[in-house]
Amino acid sequence: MEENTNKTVSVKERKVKGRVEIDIQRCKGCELCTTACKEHALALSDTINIKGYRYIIANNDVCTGCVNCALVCPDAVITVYRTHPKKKPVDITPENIKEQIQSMISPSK
Amino acid sequence: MEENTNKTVSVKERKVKGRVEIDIQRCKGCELCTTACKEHALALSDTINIKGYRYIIANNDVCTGCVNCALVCPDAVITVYRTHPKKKPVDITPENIKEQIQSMISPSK
Amino acid sequence: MTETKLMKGNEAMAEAAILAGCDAYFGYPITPQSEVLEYLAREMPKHNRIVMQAESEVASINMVYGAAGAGFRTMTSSSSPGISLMQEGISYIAGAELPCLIVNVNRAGPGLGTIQPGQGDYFQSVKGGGHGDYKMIVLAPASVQEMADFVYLGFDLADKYRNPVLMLSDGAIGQMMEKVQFKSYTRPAVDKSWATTGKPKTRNRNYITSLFIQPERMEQHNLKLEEKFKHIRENEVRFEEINTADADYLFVAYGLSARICQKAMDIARDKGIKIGLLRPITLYPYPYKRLEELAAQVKTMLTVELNSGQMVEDVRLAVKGKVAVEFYGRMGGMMPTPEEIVQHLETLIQYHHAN
Amino acid sequence: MTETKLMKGNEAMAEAAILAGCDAYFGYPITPQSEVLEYLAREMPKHNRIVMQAESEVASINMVYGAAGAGFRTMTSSSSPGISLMQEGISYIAGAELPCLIVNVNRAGPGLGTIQPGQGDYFQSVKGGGHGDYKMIVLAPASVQEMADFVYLGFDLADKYRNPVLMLSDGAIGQMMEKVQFKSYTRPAVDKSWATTGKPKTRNRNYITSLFIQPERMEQHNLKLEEKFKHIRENEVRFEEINTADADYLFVAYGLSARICQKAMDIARDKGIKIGLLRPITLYPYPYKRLEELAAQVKTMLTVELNSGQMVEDVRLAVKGKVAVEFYGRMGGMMPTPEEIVQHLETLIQYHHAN
Amino acid sequence: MSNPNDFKKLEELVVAGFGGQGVLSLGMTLAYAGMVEGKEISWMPSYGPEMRGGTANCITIIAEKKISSPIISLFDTAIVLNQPSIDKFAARVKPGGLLLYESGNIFKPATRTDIEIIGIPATTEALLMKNAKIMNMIILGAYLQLKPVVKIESILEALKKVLPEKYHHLLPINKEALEKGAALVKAMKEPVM
Amino acid sequence: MSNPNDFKKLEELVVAGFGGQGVLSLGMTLAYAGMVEGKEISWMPSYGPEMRGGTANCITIIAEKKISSPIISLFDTAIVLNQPSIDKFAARVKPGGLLLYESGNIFKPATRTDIEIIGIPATTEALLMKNAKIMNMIILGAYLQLKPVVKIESILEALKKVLPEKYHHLLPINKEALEKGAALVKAMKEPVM
Amino acid sequence: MPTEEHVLPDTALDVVAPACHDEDEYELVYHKPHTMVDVSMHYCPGCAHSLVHKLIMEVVEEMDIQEQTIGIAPVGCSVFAYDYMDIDMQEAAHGRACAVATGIKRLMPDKYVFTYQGDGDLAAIGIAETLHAINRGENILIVFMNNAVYGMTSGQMAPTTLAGMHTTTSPDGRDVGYYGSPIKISELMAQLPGAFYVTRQAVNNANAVRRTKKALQNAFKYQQLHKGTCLVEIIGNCPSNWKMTPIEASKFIDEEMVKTFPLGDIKVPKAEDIKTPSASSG
Amino acid sequence: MPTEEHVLPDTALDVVAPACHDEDEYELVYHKPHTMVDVSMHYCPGCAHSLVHKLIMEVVEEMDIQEQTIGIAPVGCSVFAYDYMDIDMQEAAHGRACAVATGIKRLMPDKYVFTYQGDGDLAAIGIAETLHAINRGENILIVFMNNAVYGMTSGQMAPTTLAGMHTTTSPDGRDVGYYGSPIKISELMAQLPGAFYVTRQAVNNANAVRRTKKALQNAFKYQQLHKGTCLVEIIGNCPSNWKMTPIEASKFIDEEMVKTFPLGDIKVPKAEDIKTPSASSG
Ligand SMILES: Cc1ncc(C[n+]2csc(CCOP(=O)(O)OP(=O)(O)O)c2C)c(N)n1
Ligand SMILES: Cc1ncc(C[n+]2csc(CCOP(=O)(O)OP(=O)(O)O)c2C)c(N)n1
Ligand code: SF4
Ligand code: SF4
Ligand code: SF4
Ligand code: SF4
Ligand code: SF4
Ligand code: SF4
Ligand SMILES: [Mg+2]
Ligand SMILES: [Mg+2]
Repeated sequence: MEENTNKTVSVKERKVKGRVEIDIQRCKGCELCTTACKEHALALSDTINIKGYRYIIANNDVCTGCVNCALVCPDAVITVYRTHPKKKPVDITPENIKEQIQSMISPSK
Repeated sequence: MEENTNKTVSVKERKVKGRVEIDIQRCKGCELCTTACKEHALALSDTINIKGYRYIIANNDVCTGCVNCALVCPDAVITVYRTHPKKKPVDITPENIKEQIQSMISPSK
Repeated sequence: MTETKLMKGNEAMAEAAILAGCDAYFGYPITPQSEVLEYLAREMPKHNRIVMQAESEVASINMVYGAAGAGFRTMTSSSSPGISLMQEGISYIAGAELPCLIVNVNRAGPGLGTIQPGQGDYFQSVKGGGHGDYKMIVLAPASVQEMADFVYLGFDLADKYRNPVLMLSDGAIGQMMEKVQFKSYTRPAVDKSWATTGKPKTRNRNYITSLFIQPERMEQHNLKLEEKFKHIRENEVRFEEINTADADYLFVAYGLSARICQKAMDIARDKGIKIGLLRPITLYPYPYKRLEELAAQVKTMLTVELNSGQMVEDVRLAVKGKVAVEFYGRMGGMMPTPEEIVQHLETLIQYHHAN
Repeated sequence: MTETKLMKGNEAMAEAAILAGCDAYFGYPITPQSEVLEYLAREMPKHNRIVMQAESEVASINMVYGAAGAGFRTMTSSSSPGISLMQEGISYIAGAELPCLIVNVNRAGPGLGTIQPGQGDYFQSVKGGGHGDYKMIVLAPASVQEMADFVYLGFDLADKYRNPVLMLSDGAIGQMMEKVQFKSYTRPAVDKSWATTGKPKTRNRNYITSLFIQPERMEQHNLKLEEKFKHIRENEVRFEEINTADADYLFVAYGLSARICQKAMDIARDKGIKIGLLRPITLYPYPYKRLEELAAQVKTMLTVELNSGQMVEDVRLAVKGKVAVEFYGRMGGMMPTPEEIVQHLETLIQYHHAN
Repeated sequence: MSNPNDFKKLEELVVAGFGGQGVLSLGMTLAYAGMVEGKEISWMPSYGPEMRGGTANCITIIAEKKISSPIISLFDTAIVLNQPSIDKFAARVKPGGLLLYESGNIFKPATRTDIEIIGIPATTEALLMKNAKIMNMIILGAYLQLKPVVKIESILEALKKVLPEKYHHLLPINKEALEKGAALVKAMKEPVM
Repeated sequence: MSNPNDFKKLEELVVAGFGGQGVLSLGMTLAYAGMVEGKEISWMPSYGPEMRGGTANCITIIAEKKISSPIISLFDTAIVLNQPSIDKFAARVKPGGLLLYESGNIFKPATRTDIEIIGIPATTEALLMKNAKIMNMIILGAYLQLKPVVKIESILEALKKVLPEKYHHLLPINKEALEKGAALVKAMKEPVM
Repeated sequence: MPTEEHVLPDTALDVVAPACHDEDEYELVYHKPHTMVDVSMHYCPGCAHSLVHKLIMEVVEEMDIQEQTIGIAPVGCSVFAYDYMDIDMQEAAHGRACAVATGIKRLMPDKYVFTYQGDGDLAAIGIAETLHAINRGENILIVFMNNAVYGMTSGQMAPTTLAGMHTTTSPDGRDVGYYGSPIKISELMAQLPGAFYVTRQAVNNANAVRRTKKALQNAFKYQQLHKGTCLVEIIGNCPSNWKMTPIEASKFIDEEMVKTFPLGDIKVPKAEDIKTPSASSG
Repeated sequence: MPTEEHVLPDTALDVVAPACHDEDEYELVYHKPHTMVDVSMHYCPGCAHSLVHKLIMEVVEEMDIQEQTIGIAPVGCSVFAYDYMDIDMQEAAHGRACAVATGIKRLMPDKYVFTYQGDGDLAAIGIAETLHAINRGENILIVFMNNAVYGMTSGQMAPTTLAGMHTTTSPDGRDVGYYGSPIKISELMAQLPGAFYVTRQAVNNANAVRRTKKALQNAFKYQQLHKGTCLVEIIGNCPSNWKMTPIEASKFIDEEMVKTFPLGDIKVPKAEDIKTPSASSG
């Protein structure tokens, strides 16, 4: 087995804040993200979306932007933002960024 | 690899004589038997059989009845006899034996 | 009286297989007939019969070959792409004269197509999808009851002629529920002394093969098969006629499309159009003779199929130009409605009148 | 002038494939056409083309699918049992509209049969051995020269219609040697922008599929295919006529049996019987129209095939009962001699006179 | 259009909704009940690539005479449990026919005036009865109140067949649901047939 | 029977014997020679399950006109190199035709009187020339002496094509063999055609 | 099995994350890859297929090889993969994806070719094409989604169904005496010299997802170097046919599936093997 | 490799040897088994097929199971096996012998069922049926004649053709970069739990013949005990397609073939495994 080489950073040390956006019409309510979120930032709604699924709503106040939820979301409906990124973006011009991000932002908002 | 458990008996100790019969019309002259015979009892004929193959002739004077030739003969055309067999036949009635042997003896003789 | 049950066509077929004494079923899942394997996986072990999910349809049909060659009542079922994979095996089975029952729950093709019902495998079934000269007896059920009944019939015909029998159904008949009764059935005694069950001293060895390397012997074998097929053509033609006695027009349709035509016929007759229906039950052998007779009586024949026009060729072969043979079909899993068939019929009548 | 060579039919076909710019050949050995793979295994690498011995015919045809789907000129060849194994793949290729050339060097069946020549795969080739509604263009060479020529033609037609083309030859034409010339050939430009070569930013993704899960879309796809087949029927019928101008009788035969009939025709004409020969070159599309015309002229048609009577159904469909269509065939790798055909013809003439 | 002679003796019904709403079992229960009464029946599900969401429907025909086509395009009754289905089937109800829908799931009911259109809040009622699964039985009860094509007793008999033994303890709540459906309709109007 | 007009211009020949006796290459050499002379040709081998012993044969046709059937049942000439083949083909020589056989391998030649029957001890001669493989070329030489359907030069030209470069040093012995065959016949009689 | 931990994403995930210019202090750190088509997928809630589609497309995006990549969809629930992956794709007949891939790759040796196959597709009907492609060392990636059932046809037994596991065709649980043991495809295929890299992963928690992505990255990289066949087996759930919630299914993988199918690398190249590209024929 | 030695036959060979009554002092010690049909075989001189046919039939004769044994012939040079073995047989489609055997054995679990297959048949077109039959642990014997070529179709490359070996379809020698390495069927199949006994033998000298016979005896015995699949691979020559004399071919096996295909047992049961019969379902 390959060893997990990710460095673990405890919540206390962390100075970053996170924010997630859910494309609620495409969420299927599988709840895999809720299990993945150690901050308990995610929960199922009481109402259903157009496909008849209860969808996920986020409490962004506690979100650390760890992306675990997004990683495990099968339907790729979670977009994650974070303050103080570890890395600066490279090779991307200010012009094309706009569109790219636009297209990333879910149509629901 | 499985070990070969056959006991090797040297020619000197042996007090047995052998005799082989070749079904010459079915011999294909592949010569595998000649290589197998350590007594050089077998050789290819100069003439061909009905199928156009040179066939094997045996010098039974030197044959020990070791059956090696018969074992390697692909076409099962060699029958081997030997004096002082190691084992007595069992479970075979004198009545049926006759036919069986008849059928074994090659039609060529 | 036997109990009446409400069952899916596929389940009725599976249950009938058990009652018909099917010794072994080999199959591979495929929509819309996976219920057969599932049903038998539950039920066959209770009867100490063999049910085996094979690794593929190629394996299934060759397992059938083995078990049928050993003298057992053997069956497989699949749907279109899976049946295509069996073509080599079917040709071998026919060549080696092994009795068995093969069921095709036809879906729409070509290729992966879709899983909705279709009748696009008619040619494959009756003309020979595999190589060489051979024929299967092809039974086309049009109801859940027939899905059951034709299992008995299929096995019996297979045994009688030492020939594979194909039941050509479709996704709708396989999936729909109707009432069904399972008749009491006694398996006819058949001689299977040719089977490879182990050679006792009292007989020569049996072998199952379709190989005859010398052309002279191969031709003898071919002629023997043709003799058998001729016998089948003379004795096993089956069809149903409805309202043909006074018919001016004739629907020719089998399976699901025959059911739809029946409804279309009711509607048309209400409108005063004297139309009848001939439903071939055996697609091979085909009711050529009866259709030729009817050609003398009716003005137009309309063949309705869930394909681009396949059986219509057999209808045309039957009538030899004596009467117009028209075709109406839908494809891709789409169903013609009785109303649209009637409309097409009315247009045709007008057209043929105008001429 | 191009050099004349003496070659086996199978080798001429392989050489023509190279000259026709065949990018890839995938195949599995089988008698009587293993020479194709062997020839190409020697020659293709010299031209930096791909030749690949697959693990089976099932793999071959699906490798063809992949390469053809990527836009390459792709080919496979086999003989009867191997072609049966390809039926699912062929149906997929037709469904996904991929151009490719498939060669069947027909041997006698059914089953393992024998390796001698036969024409028992006619139905499989023209009616559809695979499932669903599809058609291949089927070319039937009758000489070594045509074994070569039809490779170019086959590839071109495949590209033109985005459809598989089958060349239906037989063991005799594949194994015999005749003179052959390889014409100079320029590959027509064809649009293959649909191929999966990697999606540049400038276009939408391409995908190759035969799956249309919604019946509505599947039916649209079926109708599109039917439109294409109609176009093919209208434009690609090919046949050869010999001595039909004054004919009272007509042989209908293709491939090897047409060659034998040609000799029989010479003999019969020497005896004063005015007989002609119609040799279908495309078995699909079939020369129905021309045969229907000839039905008005001749007294009897005699179809000669190396099977139990397959193409004869198409002849009957063509003439619609206007003239008697008789059949003479041999099977199992046996060949009718010209003399026995003439004798059969004379009997028929007598019989039809008597009536 | 079907033979007018059979009209009284023939009910051609479609049930449509999301997979999981009990669409198929509603039709099947009705079919079983028809069988219990010795009628002719045919039940034809639509089936898609398995295990996917999306809509499901089944055509159920109950008749006195042998049924010809199990596939039909016009219906005496359409029971629809979601919006996509009402969009699809409202137009295919025969003039004078019945469109029965689950009003909790459907926001835009049909606008035809030549058919009877009735909405039942079955989902809400089912939740009130603390069993979301019996929504379909409430609808069935309502339907039978509107068109008594089979007797309620036959439905109960049918349920015994449809439900595996181990679920027979659920029979009473199913009965209740059927009655609830009937009551809801009665509160609205008298049956049409 | 073939068209009498073509008779002089058409030679229909079968060569038959054990696999390994050079049956196919005899016919093929002749076919190549025909091509060298611009004639029409067809060469059709019989083929069996590969790699087995048993008999082989090929039908070779050389003609001025396009050849119709490559498969024929009656022959102008049959060249037979073993007993099973003479049994099979003797009856299929056209009246007036030629049956040429290798006399070392055949004990019971045919008894027909309406054809020319000639035996050549080609095997023995080949052994005398110390190359058993050229037996077939001796036969070919004899045949061409009897029926000069192609010129010896064409055969030599053909051999250059049939034999791979690396065997071209064998051309002289092949030529010798052809001449030996011709000489054997000449010693017996004059050519028939 | 390491369980899910609270970790920062590893750098691999950051490559495509640009600064978020309309929200001053936040930056985009995770989004659906642009190499996916902007539609909702048909898979059941929580199905592993969708997740793995996403991972493959992330790698394709990050390696910037969208223009050079050709995928092959199987027959199985992922038959519609080409509706979601925004690359050129072919839909292969059931089980034949590796033969189709061979046809493509041999003619375009410098393109990236991968098959995506289920366990019925790859291990039952398609085992011959799979085994022979690997034995030839076809320079392709085989993504093997092992969910231990036939998903699409509604839950029949697969060659990888666990001993005793209930399916519609093994109603009393898979009887290994009758049907044999589940086939360990990765271990078996790793025996073949043509297999260059073989690993078994899962996607039932965030770290498993990270490792699977890494495996896919490796595989694409090795393909670039013309190294032979890479086989990435992924133990994925099929909640619908396992008759579990997605969360239960994730647990089932950790508790049951891994006993038969232990996760981890099965065949890894030596360091010197991945330094230089191989000839492109292999 | 032990070479051929001058040894007396082992007792196994004596079981059917009756006294020779018409020659007083001589006794019959070796003869063609009576379970073979009294005809000449079509095989080329020195072909290994004929020899292995003989060995199988010797075992059948000695175990006195002629009445209970059903053989399956493949498509390949041994397609005519049923012309020579005097038992009930079926001729299977190319590659499908193991599926056919499954059909027979499942219905007659107490009969002895064996397939006889060449390397093209078993390892190329039939690998799926072979692998799955073994994985199911079908209680059959698979006799696998590996002669490294397609004999019947005249010498094309097989999956087992040695690296660099010339065949009609690998005219410059098998290029492992293009076609992969020869598949070691026995080693591969031995991985499957369903394989009970797997051994690779040869028949190119008398002792090798003795060992092969022993292996076949073992396999039939295990089948009697319902133990699962036995696979006996035999490296056999094909002098015709190897373009060698039979004697050269025998040498080629010792000198070349065994490098790729080492002889010996690959999977042997433990002593306790063969004491009691297993349930007949497996
Ligand atoms: C030749 C053929 N046989 C059978 C089928 C039916 N079929 C479709 S998908 C499938 C199996 C799917 O299982 P798997 O490969 O494990 O994929 P999953 O759906 O589990 O992802 C089968 C048997 C088919 N389409 N074609
Ligand atoms: C479906 C099919 N494909 C191909 C063939 C042709 N064929 C006959 S035998 C054979 C291979 C024989 O090789 P092998 O199995 O190694 O047996 P051997 O002759 O070497 O003993 C092939 C390809 C066939 N009969 N059927
Ligand atoms: S994992 Fe994705 S689809 Fe599932 S509940 Fe969370 S956001 Fe919705
Ligand atoms: S990014 Fe991390 S903390 Fe934020 S919602 Fe997702 S899992 Fe929870
Ligand atoms: S039995 Fe032994 S000694 Fe006698 S001929 Fe045979 S090999 Fe030689
Ligand atoms: S081994 Fe047998 S066939 Fe070969 S030469 Fe000796 S006796 Fe003849
Ligand atoms: S059936 Fe299983 S594999 Fe298929 S989409 Fe649903 S969860 Fe996924
Ligand atoms: S070709 Fe090879 S395998 Fe076949 S019979 Fe001859 S030597 Fe044996
Ligand atoms: Mg699966
Ligand atoms: Mg071999």
